[in-house]
Amino acid sequence: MIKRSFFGLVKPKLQYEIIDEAQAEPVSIKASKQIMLYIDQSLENTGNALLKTGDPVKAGQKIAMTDSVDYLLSSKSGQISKISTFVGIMGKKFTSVTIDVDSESSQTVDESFKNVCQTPSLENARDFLAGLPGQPDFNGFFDMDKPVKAIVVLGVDDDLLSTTNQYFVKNNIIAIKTGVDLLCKITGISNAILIVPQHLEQVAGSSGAIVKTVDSEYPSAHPELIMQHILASEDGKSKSKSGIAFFSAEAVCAIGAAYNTGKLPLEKIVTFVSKNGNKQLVSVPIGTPIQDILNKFNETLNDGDRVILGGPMKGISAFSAEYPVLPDTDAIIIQDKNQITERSDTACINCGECVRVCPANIQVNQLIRFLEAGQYEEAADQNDLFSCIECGFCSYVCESRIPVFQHIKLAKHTLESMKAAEESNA
Amino acid sequence: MHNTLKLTVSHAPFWHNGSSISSKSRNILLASLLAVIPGCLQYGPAAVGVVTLAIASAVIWELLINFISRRPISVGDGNAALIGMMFAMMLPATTPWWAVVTGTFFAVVIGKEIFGGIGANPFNPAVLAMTIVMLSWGDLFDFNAALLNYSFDFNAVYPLVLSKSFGALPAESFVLTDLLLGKQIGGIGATFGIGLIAGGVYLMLRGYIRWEISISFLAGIFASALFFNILNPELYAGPGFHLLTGYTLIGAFFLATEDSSSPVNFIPMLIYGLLGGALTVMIRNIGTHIDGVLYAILIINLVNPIVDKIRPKALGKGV
Amino acid sequence: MGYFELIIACIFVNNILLAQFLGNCPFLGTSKKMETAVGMAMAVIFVLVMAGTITWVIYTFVLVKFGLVYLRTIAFIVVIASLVQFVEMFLKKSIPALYAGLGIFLPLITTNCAVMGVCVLNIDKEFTFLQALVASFFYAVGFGLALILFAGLRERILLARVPKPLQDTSIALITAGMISLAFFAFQGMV
Amino acid sequence: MPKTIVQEFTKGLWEELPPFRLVLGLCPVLGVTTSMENGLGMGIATTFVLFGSNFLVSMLRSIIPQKVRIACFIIIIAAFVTIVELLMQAYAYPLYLKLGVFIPLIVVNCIVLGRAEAFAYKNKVSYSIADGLGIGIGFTLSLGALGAVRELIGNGSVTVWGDVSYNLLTAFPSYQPFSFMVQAPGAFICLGLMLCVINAVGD
Amino acid sequence: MNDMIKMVVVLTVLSSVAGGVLAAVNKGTASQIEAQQLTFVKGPAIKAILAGSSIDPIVNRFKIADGETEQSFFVGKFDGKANTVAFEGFGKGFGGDIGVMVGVNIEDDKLVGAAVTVHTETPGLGAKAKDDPGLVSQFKGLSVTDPVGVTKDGGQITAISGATITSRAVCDAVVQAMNSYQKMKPQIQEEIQKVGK
Ligand SMILES: Cc1cc2nc3c(=O)[nH]c(=O)nc-3n(C[C@H](O)[C@H](O)[C@H](O)COP(=O)(O)O)c2cc1C
Ligand SMILES: Cc1cc2nc3c(=O)[nH]c(=O)nc-3n(C[C@H](O)[C@H](O)[C@H](O)COP(=O)(O)O)c2cc1C
Ligand SMILES: Cc1cc2nc3c(=O)[nH]c(=O)nc-3n(C[C@H](O)[C@H](O)[C@H](O)COP(=O)(O)O)c2cc1C
Ligand SMILES: Cc1cc2nc3c(=O)[nH]c(=O)nc-3n(C[C@H](O)[C@H](O)[C@H](O)CO)c2cc1C
Ligand code: SF4
Ligand code: SF4
Ligand code: SF4
Ligand code: SF4
Ligand code: FES
Repeated sequence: MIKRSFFGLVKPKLQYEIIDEAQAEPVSIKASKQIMLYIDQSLENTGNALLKTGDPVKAGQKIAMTDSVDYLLSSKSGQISKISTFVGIMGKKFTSVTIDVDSESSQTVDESFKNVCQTPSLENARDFLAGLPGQPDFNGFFDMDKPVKAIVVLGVDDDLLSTTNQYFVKNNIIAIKTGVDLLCKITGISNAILIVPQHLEQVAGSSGAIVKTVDSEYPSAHPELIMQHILASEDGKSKSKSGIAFFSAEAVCAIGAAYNTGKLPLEKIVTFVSKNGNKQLVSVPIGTPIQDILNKFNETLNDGDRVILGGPMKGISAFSAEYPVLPDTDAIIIQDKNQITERSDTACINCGECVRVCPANIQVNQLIRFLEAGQYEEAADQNDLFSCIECGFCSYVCESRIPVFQHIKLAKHTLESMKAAEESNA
Repeated sequence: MHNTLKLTVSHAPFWHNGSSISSKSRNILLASLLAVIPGCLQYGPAAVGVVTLAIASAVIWELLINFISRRPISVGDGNAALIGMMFAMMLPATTPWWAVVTGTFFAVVIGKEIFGGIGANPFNPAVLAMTIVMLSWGDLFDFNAALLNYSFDFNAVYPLVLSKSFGALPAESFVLTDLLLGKQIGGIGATFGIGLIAGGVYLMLRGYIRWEISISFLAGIFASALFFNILNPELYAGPGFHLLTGYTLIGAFFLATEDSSSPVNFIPMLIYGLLGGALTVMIRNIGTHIDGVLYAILIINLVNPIVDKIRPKALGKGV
Repeated sequence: MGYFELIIACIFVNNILLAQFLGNCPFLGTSKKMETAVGMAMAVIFVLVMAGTITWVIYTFVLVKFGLVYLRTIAFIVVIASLVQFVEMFLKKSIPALYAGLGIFLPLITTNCAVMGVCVLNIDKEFTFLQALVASFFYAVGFGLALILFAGLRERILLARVPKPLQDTSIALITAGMISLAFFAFQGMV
Repeated sequence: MPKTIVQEFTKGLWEELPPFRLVLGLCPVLGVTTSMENGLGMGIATTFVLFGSNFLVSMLRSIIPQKVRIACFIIIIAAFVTIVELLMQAYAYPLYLKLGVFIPLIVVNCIVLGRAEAFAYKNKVSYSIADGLGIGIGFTLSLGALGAVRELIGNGSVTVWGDVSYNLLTAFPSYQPFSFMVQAPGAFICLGLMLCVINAVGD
Repeated sequence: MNDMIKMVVVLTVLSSVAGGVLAAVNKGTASQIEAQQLTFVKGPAIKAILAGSSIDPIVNRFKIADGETEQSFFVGKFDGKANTVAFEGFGKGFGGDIGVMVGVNIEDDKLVGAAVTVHTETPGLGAKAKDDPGLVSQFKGLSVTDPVGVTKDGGQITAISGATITSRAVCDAVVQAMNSYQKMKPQIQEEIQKVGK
């Protein structure tokens, strides 16, 4: 954990992790006995669920509970042993699907993608590739109101400690090139931009895309800021999110590989950070429980420890070590109980630290007063709630240790669901 | 998911820079010692008594209020102790116990707790309490009379009284280096200039106070004192005198910078400080009060919510 | 007293609200939100300038002349009340935009001690017509300034964790007291 | 539920006790309560006006046209205020000097006009008198209490009326009055704290 | 139309009745009010200064015109002689004008006493000038030609602590009174003879 520097006069600087020359190759972790997939869909009525306990699944098969466009891909073949629903962050409902994995020798592979991979298109990308590592999102291309004008490939990690995407730029630039070319082909967009940290600018040159660099201080690799600072200078007015499709470097590699080989790559590269701060890249099948990774590194968990999926600033914490690696899990961080700073419910003391660090120029000190009082609409009208890019910096520096970021997310979520409710009533 | 391991589940971010209210209070208390210890050496055990009583009574008032309002005990954050210390720094060493206790009551209870505790006070609690006790028991805080029984190796007249009554000439009898070294009478923690400056610089460098406020406050004093001095050099003392006498330094580094009652944006901080400095000199030169710092700080606290509305455009809200 | 001193005295030193205690009901009633505070401030400036001068004229040229000084109170309140009515009707018809802004505050002004108080003070202090005009305007400005500064603080206090029995009027009064204390800063400046 | 005359009277002493429950008429409350005597005097003057205007407004309520009712109330109130002003000058001159501008200001006191409009114009004479007296006496007691507290702490004495007074300094000679209480800011803060106590008790 | 007429009639009748009643009350109280003003504003001060007079100074008063204004003088009789007058001077204090009643023995032109009549000073500070004899007692025995001032300004009067401004104003008031006394002495002597008889 990075502490306040002795001289607090200057803004705190949080540096992104830099993948170094001597970085070890990812440690490969074999599929364990079970994998688990968390699907962002709830099963209201088990009767018409697409899958049932006991169903066999093949590696690469689409796993979804309903007919909506969202799905995951099973990384292994096996048999569904359990389906359950649970409530996650902000009251969202999830379904977890547990699959008992077949032995290595008896793996079977779903062939439906192989049949379409000869004719790459946006439609079959959306139908088969959204569950790839890096979770590529193709839905934006189908929104006719906001035509996509540029593809941006993030060869940077947008949270601290993770080196996952940099790994692909550094070691797999050819795969990125393949992926970018394919994406350009199926979308008909010629404008592809690759964002990389400064130290990888050289390497990135051979990708064929336009290369842009971001500096090494958090949160400059945040997509919103990339849009503001790097892309806006390109094209003056386009400050809104519309018109740009973001893909992670890992996703681009996976897309390229999928079309080239007809096989869906379902191994996720994850930056694993142990309690004592050691970092190691691992390659695991999507759905592997975190416990398997812990076992590999002989890491033991005790009561009160914290398991974080994603980076230290924006990740989520898991309630159990059985939590699986998901397509967008770039990092897994284990914190010992005594590394955790307790949050408090002290009021804001107006120290102003949050205002100084906020990359979106939000008056967080005022905002938090409205949020704590539950006045979300006023917070949005008068204090720019929706300008927040969710970097978490304000909570990181808060002297009162207020969970500012959590309040912000809760407020945004509440307002958005109120708006959605209104619209569906209208 | 059926194991019994209880992991900590919480919200992002999972890192924190380690800052806390109590470490801030601790550091400010430390920095204030640089001025308070020399003050205690100068005024002897009575000063130590006033300081300890002020801190202790401030903490006890806060505890009492915590109990009465059935809220969590908040003395641990050190803010009550800090308020007590700030209040004591302004007092003469001869202040009777009941005036100290009444003062800390107004600071902690009326100044802060009834607004909802830390961070909610619209005015600096210590300054508020000081003006209230000064209004009520003026003669206790008339430094000339209060410190009559001490004998010093320097001119034991409160410098601001001289300049108020007799203009700039007697003010010139004070050598600036003497003033810096605390060779003047005044509040326990308000006279040792070097200590206050060192403490202030320490706090600015460590980021515990917003340097913009302190620096612009001093700049405001300097500029307006110079203006008056040029206008009428016989009547109005120069900037050096105003910078090093009365509550100027404690005001600039320890009082005006109180978090809750001061702005956080850059331009507002400058306006806030400059206005405070200018008002201080105006009150000293043409108002009734002997020292202007306290009232100037109350006025800038008052305009703080309005000036702090000057702020940069949020992301995506610009033109 | 020169006009500059008069102005400073009216706005700061003898602030009608904080030093003379006049106009407290609208002060507490319209300071919860900045918008209403600004509206009330404008309305008071508008009415007070008219009321201050008209009552001065009536006092000097009617009441004094005919020995009816004892009718001062009744004459002044009638003038103020009808003035407010008249202004309201006039604005409604002629300047609807301004009426929309000030309209709801106008009836409150009839029972605003500050307005009546300034009219009486103008007479008690034996001001000339011009002094009465200047004083009325700047007393009103002082009222508006205090009101707006108060609204700034109150907007923040409304969001703070004020203990239950102190909420609203109680804490507002205490804050007003602190503002009045802060205004002691200007004492003796004129 | 219709109230009895007694209830109309007693409501002014607690349920609608001004200025604590009905937060109106604050200017005299803050301005004159530097002593108990001033507070009581102001309260009695206001009670007289309240009584008179409630009585007359209620009596004339069938004659007073709806449209010009406010003008009529104001004339009635102003007449009573002037009478009080003149009577005080004639028979209680020292008090008149202390209350100063606040006596003519009874005419704009929100309580008086408020009672005329909200109560007397709609109710029988007997009820209106009970209402006026109740509110007036409640107001007097509040002002007296506030005056007593401020005077005791801020001046070390309490003057009930004329020479009837209590001097704290005889019992505690070393007490130095906390004169903040009798100054302007002390008025607001003292009233605010009393309101807090009343709220806390009321709950 | 009926409404309109009713409105006008009611308002007119109400106003006239109110006016009439007030005129009556005003008339009935006028003399009492004047007496009260003298008794309570000036009375205590006069009584304090001219304590022991064998005649009532408030009854035995006369007025002398000074330019546009008139100044009242109150006469005290001691040892059978009407030899002392009390009259008022004004100075500008912290909160406004301060009136000071000054008593002068016309035989030796010395001050027999002074007392504050009206002021708007702060309770506990400037208001002490009236309540506390410490300040005004210092004037007793001064000659009308003596310069008067607070010690801070080089004079002989010790100011009330914390209220120099008030003290200065009281001195100014005394000086003003002494000046007008010197100016009007001939008329005063003339008028006082009448009272003496
Ligand atoms: C004037 C002054 C200078 C100080 N300088 C240092 C310093 O240079 N380095 C240091 O570690 N502590 C220094 N300290 C002590 C710190 O204030 C404090 O004890 C230490 O930083 C622990 O505080 P923390 O928990 O907030 O980091 C200094 C204290 C004072 C009063
Ligand atoms: C909270 C509190 C407030 C007090 N306020 C005063 C005061 O305002 N003035 C005063 O003279 N004594 C005040 N006292 C005085 C003491 O009760 C006691 O009378 C005084 O200290 C006697 O000291 P002395 O006679 O040695 O000066 C206060 C006591 C307490 C507990
Ligand atoms: C609230 C307040 C009320 C004051 N009232 C008076 C007053 O009534 N008379 C006065 O001379 N000075 C008054 N002053 C002015 C100060 O006490 C001023 O410092 C004093 O007059 C300067 O003289 P000193 O040298 O006697 O202290 C008041 C000041 C304040 C803050
Ligand atoms: C230089 C400085 C002076 C401060 N003075 C005060 C003060 O007088 N009263 C107070 O309540 N807090 C004061 N604070 C505390 C601060 O604003 C904040 O509330 C604390 O950091 C919380 O302990 C001060 C802080 C700083 C940096
Ligand atoms: S982290 Fe806590 S608050 Fe958030 S969803 Fe999970 S249980 Fe609820
Ligand atoms: S999370 Fe906090 S610091 Fe980051 S943009 Fe939002 S408000 Fe600003
Ligand atoms: S960092 Fe926390 S305590 Fe400081 S101003 Fe921001 S929200 Fe308030
Ligand atoms: S973020 Fe704050 S308000 Fe929200 S659940 Fe946590 S403690 Fe409660
Ligand atoms: S009593 Fe209501 S404004 Fe003064």
